[in-house]
Amino acid sequence: MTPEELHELAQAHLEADKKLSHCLFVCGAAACLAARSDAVIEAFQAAVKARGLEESVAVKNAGCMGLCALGPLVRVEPAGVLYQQVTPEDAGAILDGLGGPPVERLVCPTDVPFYQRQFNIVLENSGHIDSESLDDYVARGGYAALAKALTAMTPGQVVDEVTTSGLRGRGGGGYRTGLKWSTVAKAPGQKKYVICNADEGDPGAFMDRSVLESDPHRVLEGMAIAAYAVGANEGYIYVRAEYPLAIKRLADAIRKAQRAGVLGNAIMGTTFSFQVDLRLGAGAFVCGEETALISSIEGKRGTPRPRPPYPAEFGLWGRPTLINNVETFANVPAIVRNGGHWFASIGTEKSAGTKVFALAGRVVNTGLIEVPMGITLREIIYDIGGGIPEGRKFKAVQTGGPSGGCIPQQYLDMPVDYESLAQVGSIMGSGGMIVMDETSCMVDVARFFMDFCRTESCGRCVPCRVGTTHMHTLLTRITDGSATLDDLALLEELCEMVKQTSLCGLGQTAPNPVISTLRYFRDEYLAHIVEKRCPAGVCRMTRAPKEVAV
Amino acid sequence: MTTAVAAVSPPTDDKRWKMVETTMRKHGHQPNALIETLHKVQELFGFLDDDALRYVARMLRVPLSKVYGVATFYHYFTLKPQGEHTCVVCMGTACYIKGAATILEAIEDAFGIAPGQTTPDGKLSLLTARCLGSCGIAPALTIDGRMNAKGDPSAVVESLRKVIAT
Amino acid sequence: MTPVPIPAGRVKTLKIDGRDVSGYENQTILEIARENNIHIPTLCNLEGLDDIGACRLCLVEIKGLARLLPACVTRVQEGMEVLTDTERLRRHRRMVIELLLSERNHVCAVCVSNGHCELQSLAQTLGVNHVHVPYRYPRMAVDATHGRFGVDHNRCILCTRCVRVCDQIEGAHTWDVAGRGVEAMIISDLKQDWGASATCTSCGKCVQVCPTGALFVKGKAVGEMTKQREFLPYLTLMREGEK
Amino acid sequence: MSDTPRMPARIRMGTIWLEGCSGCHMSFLDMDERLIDLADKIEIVFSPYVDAKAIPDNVDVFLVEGGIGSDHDMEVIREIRRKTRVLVAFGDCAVTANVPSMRNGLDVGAVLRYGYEETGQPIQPQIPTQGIPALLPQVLPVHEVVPVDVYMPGCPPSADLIHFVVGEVLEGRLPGRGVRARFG
Repeated sequence: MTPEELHELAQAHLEADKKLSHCLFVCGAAACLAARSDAVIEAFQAAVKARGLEESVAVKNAGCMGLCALGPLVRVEPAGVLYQQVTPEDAGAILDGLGGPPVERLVCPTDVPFYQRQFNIVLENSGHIDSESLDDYVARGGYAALAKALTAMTPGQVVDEVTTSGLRGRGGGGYRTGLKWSTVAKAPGQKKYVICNADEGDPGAFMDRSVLESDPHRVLEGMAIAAYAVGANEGYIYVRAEYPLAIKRLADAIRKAQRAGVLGNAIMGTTFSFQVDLRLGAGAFVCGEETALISSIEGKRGTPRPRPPYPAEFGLWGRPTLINNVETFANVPAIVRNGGHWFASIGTEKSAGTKVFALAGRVVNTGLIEVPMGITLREIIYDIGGGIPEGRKFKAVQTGGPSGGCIPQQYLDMPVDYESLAQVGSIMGSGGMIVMDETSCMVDVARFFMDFCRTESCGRCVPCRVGTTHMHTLLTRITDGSATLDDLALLEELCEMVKQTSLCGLGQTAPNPVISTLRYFRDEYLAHIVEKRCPAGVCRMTRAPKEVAV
Repeated sequence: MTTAVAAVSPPTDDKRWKMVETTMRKHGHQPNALIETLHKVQELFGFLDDDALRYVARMLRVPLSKVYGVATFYHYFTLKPQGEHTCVVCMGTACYIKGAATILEAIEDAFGIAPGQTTPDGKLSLLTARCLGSCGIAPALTIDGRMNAKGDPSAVVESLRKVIAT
Repeated sequence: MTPVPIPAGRVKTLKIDGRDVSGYENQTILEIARENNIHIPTLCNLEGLDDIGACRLCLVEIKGLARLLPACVTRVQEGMEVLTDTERLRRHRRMVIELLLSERNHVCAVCVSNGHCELQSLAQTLGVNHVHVPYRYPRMAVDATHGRFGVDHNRCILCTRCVRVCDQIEGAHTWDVAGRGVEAMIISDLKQDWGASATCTSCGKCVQVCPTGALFVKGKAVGEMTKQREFLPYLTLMREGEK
Repeated sequence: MSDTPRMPARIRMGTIWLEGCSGCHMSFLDMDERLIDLADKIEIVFSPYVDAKAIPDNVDVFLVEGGIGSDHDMEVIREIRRKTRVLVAFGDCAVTANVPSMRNGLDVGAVLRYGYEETGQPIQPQIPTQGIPALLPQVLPVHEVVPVDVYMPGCPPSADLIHFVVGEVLEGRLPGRGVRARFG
């Protein structure tokens, strides 16, 4: 398919859509699927057929529409009506009401902050296209950025555009994407690789899953543009085996893109070729670390190795390799299409663009959101998230997963950007945002993350392997009431040591949840240790000495 | 090298080994296809036994201890046969905050098994996941691959009983 | 092709602990330090085997860098100022030793390697006279099925010297690491009895490179197990010569 | 405990062995003629070497050999700590729990059954319970139960090391990391 044909296809598809009177987008992503949205789709299809509306009403299996807690969600276009908690039985009523006023009892208001405060780049297509349709993606401008890059830009210009955009790695570290690309582009060698890290490992994060399930072509396009920019012809998507739907949609998208000639050999009639293959992760958080991920793609144990040399010079099979995460790649088509300056104008000076967050925990509106950088935590939690349910009191918000920290009340008005989050002892991370109220015990939360880190430690370096185990033991002592103040001192000593001496990021950041909870909630630790009492009432304190037990 | 590969025959004449062989062939029997091949074996047979590991090792020319090292490094792989039905409880942060531990306890109590174990009658295997990526509907769990949203302990135990009875 | 161990490339000058030293650009800080009789403690490192930077004992401070770097895999750079023996490093090194001593069951008094053990001797030189982290006391196995050798997992510190020597020098790859985290352990073949291993050549190199009494020659009493490692740099050199 | 204790002219010393083999006490005696000099400076107020039955108050230095393996050890070590200014973990069993800790990965009941019922050919196999302290689930190093001031590793510590440590304590110094002795 040449760029011209691509354009024609988009036009034709738009024309065809115009012939329809209505289009129903049913969310088929994981959370809504759990609420049996597949049955809803079937019910709509049957109802359309029964009413003989096949020519005028289309039912599409669409991607995430954000409000996961209220699924299954159904969007009706062109009316723009959103329905929540739709059951198969509702299909008839919704169809019969098309053209007229919406079915009131099912309407999910979209003029609320949850939707109004968002700004969609990565999620611009989510819920607006059939996730399995290449045509739908193309009709909304898909692969136009790749066409522009291949026909109107040199690889160097593409790198410059990304550099201008100020895009930073969305996987957690916040490394400048443009700098990474130019390093790989400059690295000597004929053979280079592009890898998409889709091993979304943070417990409490599902941004990448949602993007892959809702808009898989977006990621493929981003990867192809990156490959062109750095001079690679082969790429891998390393995706979690626990995401079967994402795997299926990616595999399907790769096949369709190759058939359409927007991926594979001689893309869009140019001399540029780019082959993409999937590699399945197998349940190892540490494989989110670049060198471990490479080791895993090579079919080995996912143990990290010391850096330098960095993958940009010495990566997959020893070749220069570019690794970015799903959300980073998903930003690229929009940057190339609209220009780096456009992207840089969104967000803050040092943290450009938007960030997708998975909002979960003790908050009214749980789901997926995309907001401009620089928005405050309060706006996210109270305006978009609708606040804390059941009249409870906010205690902390956790960002960055097991490598991040818990941010207390006093920083709610802080802007969300890489630097501010780091300043208060957390990190941007990949986008998990877990809200906690007074029913959460911060020591228990720290113990939860340490349990995660010790089971996910690869076991190669001593501080991480044994240190996380001991820290978990000490935190368990605190939560069962048997700890002393010496144990607390030792815990702090281990935090410092493991942070400074571990081989890779997993170990170096494993103490963060403990450090941040100690920083803001030391009184909770002391209540457990000295008074043998859990203020939140979570810990059972079963080994507390009897004379002081409450 | 090809002769050595040709000399190896599958552990049994089960037709599924042909599909395993197809996966290996797709990757040119390269040692780096190890993880992909193990995924295939587990998908088809439900677990990885010594015979399977030995076969894959010979076919891909990977040392036995390396195959074993890989199979045990990744928690997605299991060396033990699973029960007829599988329940995976998500222990991700959002689910934990919303009481996943209580659900897990209820299942453990009701069926007398700990995570990683299978009931003596081979009906139910209980597993935990670090995150199912369904935090918006926490606490989440899957029963035979089907996602179950906003679980509550007694309801989950009830639906598990139903699944096992069928 | 230039053999890797032979120092090559440009000459770099740097400072280690305030002393002016120089080395080739493909040499590591550890190599240059050793050439200059500056002692940096190591455990997973062994001359003749690839370095993995895992034990973290050889971490050093580099002026202008917040991060500590492992001397065994960090190449020298012009103008580098390296500190190998600061109070911070001493503290971390003691903790590494304590972590290892607490991880499994190291009972020096009844060990074949008592008096010839690298872990024991490092504890002494680094001033670890007790362990203030909690002992784990895991239940570990002893495999005595091999005709000449034994492996006592209680004493294993997972340095993987045995895995590397078996793979890189002997070429048998009988050993590897199974599991992960604190559950990781050294296994032969499909975690079967060592004596039943189809791949083991009984060469004994793994036993000789093991820093503790985890791998030993059968029939040795307490303190009798001394290890011979001269073969390793020698073998490596011969092989490079043949390339 | 880090305060440097000021020692009287003749210090009151206790020694005890808990879960240990008495080897450290033998090594103490290996100081040979140096013991004569020490006798002028030390008064042994409680020890297997002397006849005291109860742990006296106001002990300046206590050398504790052995780990904490029974409920009786637990009581005794707490009493010693209460009555002692400088507590020395004397030898590997006290410092690391050493050989006695080799049962720590096993179940106590199983260890007792194996020892009293399953090995050898006992005539009337039974596990003694009366008048005997109950074993703890695990043998612990002394410092996991009470604070320790000086660690003296070794199995046993050499007479020279014991002489050095006792000498330091007599001078009112806590040697800390200055004790560079080998485990085992």
